[in-house]
Amino acid sequence: MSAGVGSARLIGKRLERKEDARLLTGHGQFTDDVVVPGMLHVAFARSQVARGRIVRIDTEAARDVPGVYGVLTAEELAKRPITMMSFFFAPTEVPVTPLAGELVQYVGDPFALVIAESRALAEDAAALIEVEIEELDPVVTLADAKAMAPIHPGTDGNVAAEIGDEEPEEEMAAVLTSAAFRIKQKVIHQRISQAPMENRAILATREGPEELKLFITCQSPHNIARWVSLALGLPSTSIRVISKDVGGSFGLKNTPWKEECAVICAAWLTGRPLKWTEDRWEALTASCQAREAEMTLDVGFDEQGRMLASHGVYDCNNGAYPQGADSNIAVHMFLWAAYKLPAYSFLSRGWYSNTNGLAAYRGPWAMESLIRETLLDKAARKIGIDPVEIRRRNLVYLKDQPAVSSMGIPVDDITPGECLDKLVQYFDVAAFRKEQAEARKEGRYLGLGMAAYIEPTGSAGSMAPMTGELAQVRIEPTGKVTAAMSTHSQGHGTATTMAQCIADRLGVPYEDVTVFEGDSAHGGFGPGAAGSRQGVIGGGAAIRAAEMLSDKVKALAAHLYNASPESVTIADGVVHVSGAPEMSRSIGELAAIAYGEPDRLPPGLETGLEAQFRYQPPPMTLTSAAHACVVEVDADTGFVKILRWISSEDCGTVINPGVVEGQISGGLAQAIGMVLLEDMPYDARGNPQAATFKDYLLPAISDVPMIEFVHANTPSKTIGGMRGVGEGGAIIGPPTLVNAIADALSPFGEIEDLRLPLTPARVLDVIEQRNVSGPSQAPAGAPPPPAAAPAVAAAPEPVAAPCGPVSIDGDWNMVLKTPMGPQAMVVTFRTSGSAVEGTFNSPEGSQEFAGGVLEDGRLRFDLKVEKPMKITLKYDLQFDGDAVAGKCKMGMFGSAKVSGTRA
Amino acid sequence: MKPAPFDYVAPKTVAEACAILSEAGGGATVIAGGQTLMPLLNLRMSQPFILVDVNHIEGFSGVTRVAGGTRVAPATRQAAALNDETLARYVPALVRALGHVGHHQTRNRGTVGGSVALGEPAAEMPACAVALGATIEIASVRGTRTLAARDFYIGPYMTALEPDELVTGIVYPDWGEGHLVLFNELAQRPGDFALTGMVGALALGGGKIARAGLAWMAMGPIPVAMTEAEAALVGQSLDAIDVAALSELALRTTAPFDDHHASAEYRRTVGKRLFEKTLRAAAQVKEAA
Amino acid sequence: MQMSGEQRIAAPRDKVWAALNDPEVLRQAIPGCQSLTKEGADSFAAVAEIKIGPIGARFKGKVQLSDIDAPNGYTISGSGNGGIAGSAKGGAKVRLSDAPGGGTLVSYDVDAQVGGRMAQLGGPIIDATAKNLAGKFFAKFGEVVGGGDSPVVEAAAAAPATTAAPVAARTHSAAHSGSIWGWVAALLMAILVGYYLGASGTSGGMVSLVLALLVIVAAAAFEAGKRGGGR
Amino acid sequence: MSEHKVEMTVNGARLCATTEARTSLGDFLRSDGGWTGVHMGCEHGVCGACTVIVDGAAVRSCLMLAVQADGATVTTAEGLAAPDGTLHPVQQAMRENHALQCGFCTPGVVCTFAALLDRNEQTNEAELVKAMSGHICRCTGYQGIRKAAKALAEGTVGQGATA
Repeated sequence: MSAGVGSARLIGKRLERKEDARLLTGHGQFTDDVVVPGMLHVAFARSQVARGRIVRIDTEAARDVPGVYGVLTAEELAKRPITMMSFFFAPTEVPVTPLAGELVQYVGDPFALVIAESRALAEDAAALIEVEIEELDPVVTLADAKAMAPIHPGTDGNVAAEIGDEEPEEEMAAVLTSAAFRIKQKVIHQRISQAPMENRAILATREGPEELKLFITCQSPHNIARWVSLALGLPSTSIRVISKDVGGSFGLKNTPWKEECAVICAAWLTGRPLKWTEDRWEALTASCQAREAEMTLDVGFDEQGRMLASHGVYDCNNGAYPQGADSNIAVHMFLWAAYKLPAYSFLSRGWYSNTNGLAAYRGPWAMESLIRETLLDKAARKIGIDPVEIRRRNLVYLKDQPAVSSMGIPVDDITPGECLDKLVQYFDVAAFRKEQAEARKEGRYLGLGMAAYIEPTGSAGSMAPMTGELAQVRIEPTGKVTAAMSTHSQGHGTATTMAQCIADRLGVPYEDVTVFEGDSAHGGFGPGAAGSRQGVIGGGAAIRAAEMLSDKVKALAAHLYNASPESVTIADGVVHVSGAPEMSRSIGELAAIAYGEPDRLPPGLETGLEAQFRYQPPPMTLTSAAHACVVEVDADTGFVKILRWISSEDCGTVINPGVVEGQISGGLAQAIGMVLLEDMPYDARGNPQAATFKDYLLPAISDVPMIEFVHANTPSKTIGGMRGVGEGGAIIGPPTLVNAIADALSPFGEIEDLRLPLTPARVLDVIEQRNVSGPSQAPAGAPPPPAAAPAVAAAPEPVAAPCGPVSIDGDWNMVLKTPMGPQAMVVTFRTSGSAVEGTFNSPEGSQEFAGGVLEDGRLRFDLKVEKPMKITLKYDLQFDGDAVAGKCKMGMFGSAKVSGTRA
Repeated sequence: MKPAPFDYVAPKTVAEACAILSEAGGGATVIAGGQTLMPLLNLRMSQPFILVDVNHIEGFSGVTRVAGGTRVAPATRQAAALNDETLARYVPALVRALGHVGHHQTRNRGTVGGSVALGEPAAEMPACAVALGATIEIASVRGTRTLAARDFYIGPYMTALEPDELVTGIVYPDWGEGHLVLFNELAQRPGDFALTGMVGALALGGGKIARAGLAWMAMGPIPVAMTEAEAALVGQSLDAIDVAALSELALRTTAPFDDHHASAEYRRTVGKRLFEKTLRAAAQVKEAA
Repeated sequence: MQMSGEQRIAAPRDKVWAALNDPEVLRQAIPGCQSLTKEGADSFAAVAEIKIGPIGARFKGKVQLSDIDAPNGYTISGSGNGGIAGSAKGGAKVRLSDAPGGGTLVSYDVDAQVGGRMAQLGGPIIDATAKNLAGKFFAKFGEVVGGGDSPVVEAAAAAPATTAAPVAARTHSAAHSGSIWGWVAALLMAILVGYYLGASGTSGGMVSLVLALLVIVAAAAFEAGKRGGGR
Repeated sequence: MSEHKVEMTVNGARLCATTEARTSLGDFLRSDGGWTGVHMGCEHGVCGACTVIVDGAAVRSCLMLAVQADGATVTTAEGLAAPDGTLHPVQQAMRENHALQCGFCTPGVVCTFAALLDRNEQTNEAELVKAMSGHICRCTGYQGIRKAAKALAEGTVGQGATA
């Protein structure tokens, strides 16, 4: 396996994890384990209806319970205002308040908070709160959202975010219709609960008027500190966030949401330390959830099975209060990035509904791999070529690079084809086909599934929270090495991998390195685990900082022993001067000098032995992989047994194989759950139907086979050469498994529409070619009435100019509905005649434009944007008095709606 | 997820326990293993005023031989029953089923009597009691009575047990040396409740089936006895039975539910196959012997 | 859930009518009733303790009546609130008529919804259990009103196969189980009794609404046991 | 609501406190005993994170009342390692094989394995894996746990990681 850069001694070793001695002996520190003097406990009163208007809340009985300290409703909590924001620190389009005031928008929506001496007492009191709610018809499914009136007052529809164009443009439509083969795939993806084993938890303590300390289970204490500081508008208040051990997150704990914010505000108002630990019923009822989406993909192939063009339509259920309104543009960005496809167009929309808000889940854009790779297998069967061959003909191999994807993504340094080739070298497909044929004679149905993909990892610099990572490394006077990292582990083992990088580069024993993280008071800002980034960026930072520190040690040693720095080496914590073994000194001895005897230091060398480096990596580093799995389907019961699973991945330099394989395997287990077991259905009234782990089925040990690994690693272009592996398993796993099941079922028929999970009953639907699975609980795809689809179509036709000349000079408050939710900006127009120039001001900064043309109140101009990527935005606006509306054509992203009023 | 407040008592005798249940007038709930009750308490779906712990009642644990059968005391741990030699010899079907009850950790605490008394229609213990024709011993301040398991179950979690009554034992009748055990269960994960399943016993005499006891799991609001199939089996010789016809009879008494794990149609379709597969296997076992 | 069906009560219509209009009869017949309070001219509240196996909750109930066409029928709507356990609300169209060959025919169309934990933990078992309990209720009701003559319920109309043999088959023996009647009656009390004290000119059919509500509540709660998790 | 004086031996130490009848053993161990290695993951008996050893048997501490454990001997993950810090073979096997990531389900897993092995050293791999079906791990895909079970059954603990 590739150890990557240099003569690695520790990078690449399967070392035991630093965290494990603590965790195995029950000495981890999870948020609920923390107790502070005077601490009180919180429980919430929650809505039992999915949508309704609160008429009356009676908290008197609850307040009278002995041991109850107080009961807060939205009105009382509002005395400590908080502005809840998306993961991108952008204000939410729909205001989100910690407690429901006027409207409840989902089952479990908290409307009151009880503070008591124990959790049990708080629950006793919460049960006594009487609420009268005028129930309204809930919007539950995507079909409901398209057909029904907006759930949020003041919005013009249930569209939370949208991008793209309804219909493929003419030339593309022509290509699709004239293609030799036209294959369509539809995926209906169920709703998933991230279900970390540790539920959400927070302990908020206000320490005097100027200090706020939070113990919270999260993905980055630095990110939480930043988010809370902005949300509370308390730059002058010292906010410290501590999160030592976290029991998994998988995207759920990116930002504090309603309950956490309620506890923070309540702690601020009462001045008492407040703890809330979410129980599993709350977690499965009222935590944010993920994935629920529908996508159709349409691809035209030529006679040889080469792709000509494609159009995709994606809709996802954002729920009522998503952690960022999302139409999931990434699905389309990466759908074909690894494939040679001349042209792709799409429509992508996120919809509001009276269900739990959408949050991230391991590989949030994973739909792209699922629908693409299952469609390719379907195509292979229809066209009559081998599934491996159809990929070989369309994948972008190293020899084809650098290339630019049909979505304008620079494609370089990816190896999905090479991974696939290594995979089929390892797995004898021909032999399997023989075995499969034999088995079918005995009525045993084996299936082989393969899939290939690439994944953007280690992303930094394109979005506000996505920064580089900081490593601060020091050799203590004792000679031990400590590092403060901006990374954070929810099980990732960063304290282990970062220590390996540092020890490797510094030349000290792994045992001598301690990494501190999980406290916003240590290290610098980092967004933590989000987008398979810490190994790549944190690892690079740790390596470079260690190298800088190593140079400092060498400079000191060279000075002390009148040697040249080049002649100094460090190994196992001992500094050697070549050719002078008698001069070898422990690194500790040098440290003592560096800290305590300034006179002996060379001129210009600062005392102490410390170094820090913030690594700003390339905007993204791509990881590639190809997986295969073998299943047996029981034709009598529809049960699926996974017999083998092989991962052939290129994750660059492997810091610790145990950690890397652990990340991939964990993602694959979640993939198996998504395909076979996990489901969070809602009934027609919007009640989540899997409120316990008896109904929400997580994969057990019997569901996951031993994974075989074929490491096909090539170092990336980052410091250290790592590539991210955090999410990959959950992205490539589902299509791999679905393809294997579809292959096993091929004697019976196709899985026409792929509805997840593939329960035994749904598998029997295919085997018996009849409806065994019964009435589907999923959305009945009712076509939305035109009025309810205020999509791109809503862009204004040029209308007759209002009477008199239009003056648009001055400031306008405008909102652009981008794929990442609405972006607010202030635009200043300056006209001279019909020529218009102006300035855009947004939180991201300011930008000038010129060359605009104003005719009859219709303004058209181009805005050239550099970040997150080079793109020209073509604005087409119609002014009407003090109002403006129109659209912005965003290159290959299609059009987005713009609206605004005079400031 | 903390229980509502309740009082706790741990009587040492049946009389003591019955007196408490009687005084409580329906406000008491009995806890034995608690492996189903505790989740209900934590979820506040069960809110008794008094919890009566029967684990300390004299003679409430253990397996004994009685006239014509084997008696299991109600608070006998499932783990203990699973490894009990008397049960292995006289009630092998129960032991087969016990291996599928929950998990190692819950069997260490869960009891046979608790599961029988609760009447979960998808669980193994109630189905065994119905299939094997067990008798349930019941006590209250009004005296004692026995009830056939087949008259005990009324609906999901609904039994003929009065609020003041206590299950004091379950007697499984002998099925005779060399009787055949039928057990098959389909669950998505080990320890999950069955999507469908069956348990039963066939007593043989003179090469013919002398007695048949069969019941379904998860095929109706109660553990459903396959009365028609049982009747049809008696008097037949194993190698001559028409398995397909029997499975039709076996399905007649079922009324499975739709839920998001499996449809009623799935339960019927696969239950039928499970039944046929199990019976064919049993027949072959006999032929081989 | 939706449930419709009809039931012959082995008693003349006036007797059924009278029995169902005699709060005293109901008060005696219904265990578990904890309180009855008049909240307004035609609005009453009742509290009852519902318990089935280990599962139970304290329910508060209310009812309103509309489209009264005494003694032929009416529409009734009501709700029962079991606090943290959840709530049930719904309505029923009810008709009374003389049954051919004697007795009274009570026909009902129920449409009710359940909310809260019961709705989450209850699952689709609710419908089947509702019909199951409907049979049990009418068996017992017939026994009380008809003086021991205990008719077997006819399977509810337009019902899925879930009302097949064992359900109906068990109805009769169920009738002899005091506890079942007790719990059925308890929510009957919870939601219904208040009404009797205030309204005039009513009929027996409303029982089926209340029944339906209880049924939902109870059924969901049953299933909660299954869904609760442990074994 | 009744309160009860409960006394038990936890990890060799006496734990005596008065608690409400409704307090689960798990909550009691955490709040009254300070044994926070007991993790409450679902409180309805499915996830297995709260598993502890009561009188030699692995049980769910969320499905047992503290008052029911009066007089019992309880061992949690904190009580398995030797006083000098030497890991219990189960802990060592899991460490060598990366059998954990976030570590939340881990104390329960450790208790189940330890209870089985301490009762019968001959416990085989299949039995350990079967018992593991009573635990949910959301992180690892159970790879390291399977390897640890194998190492424990084959007595190869201490010989380093299985690749």
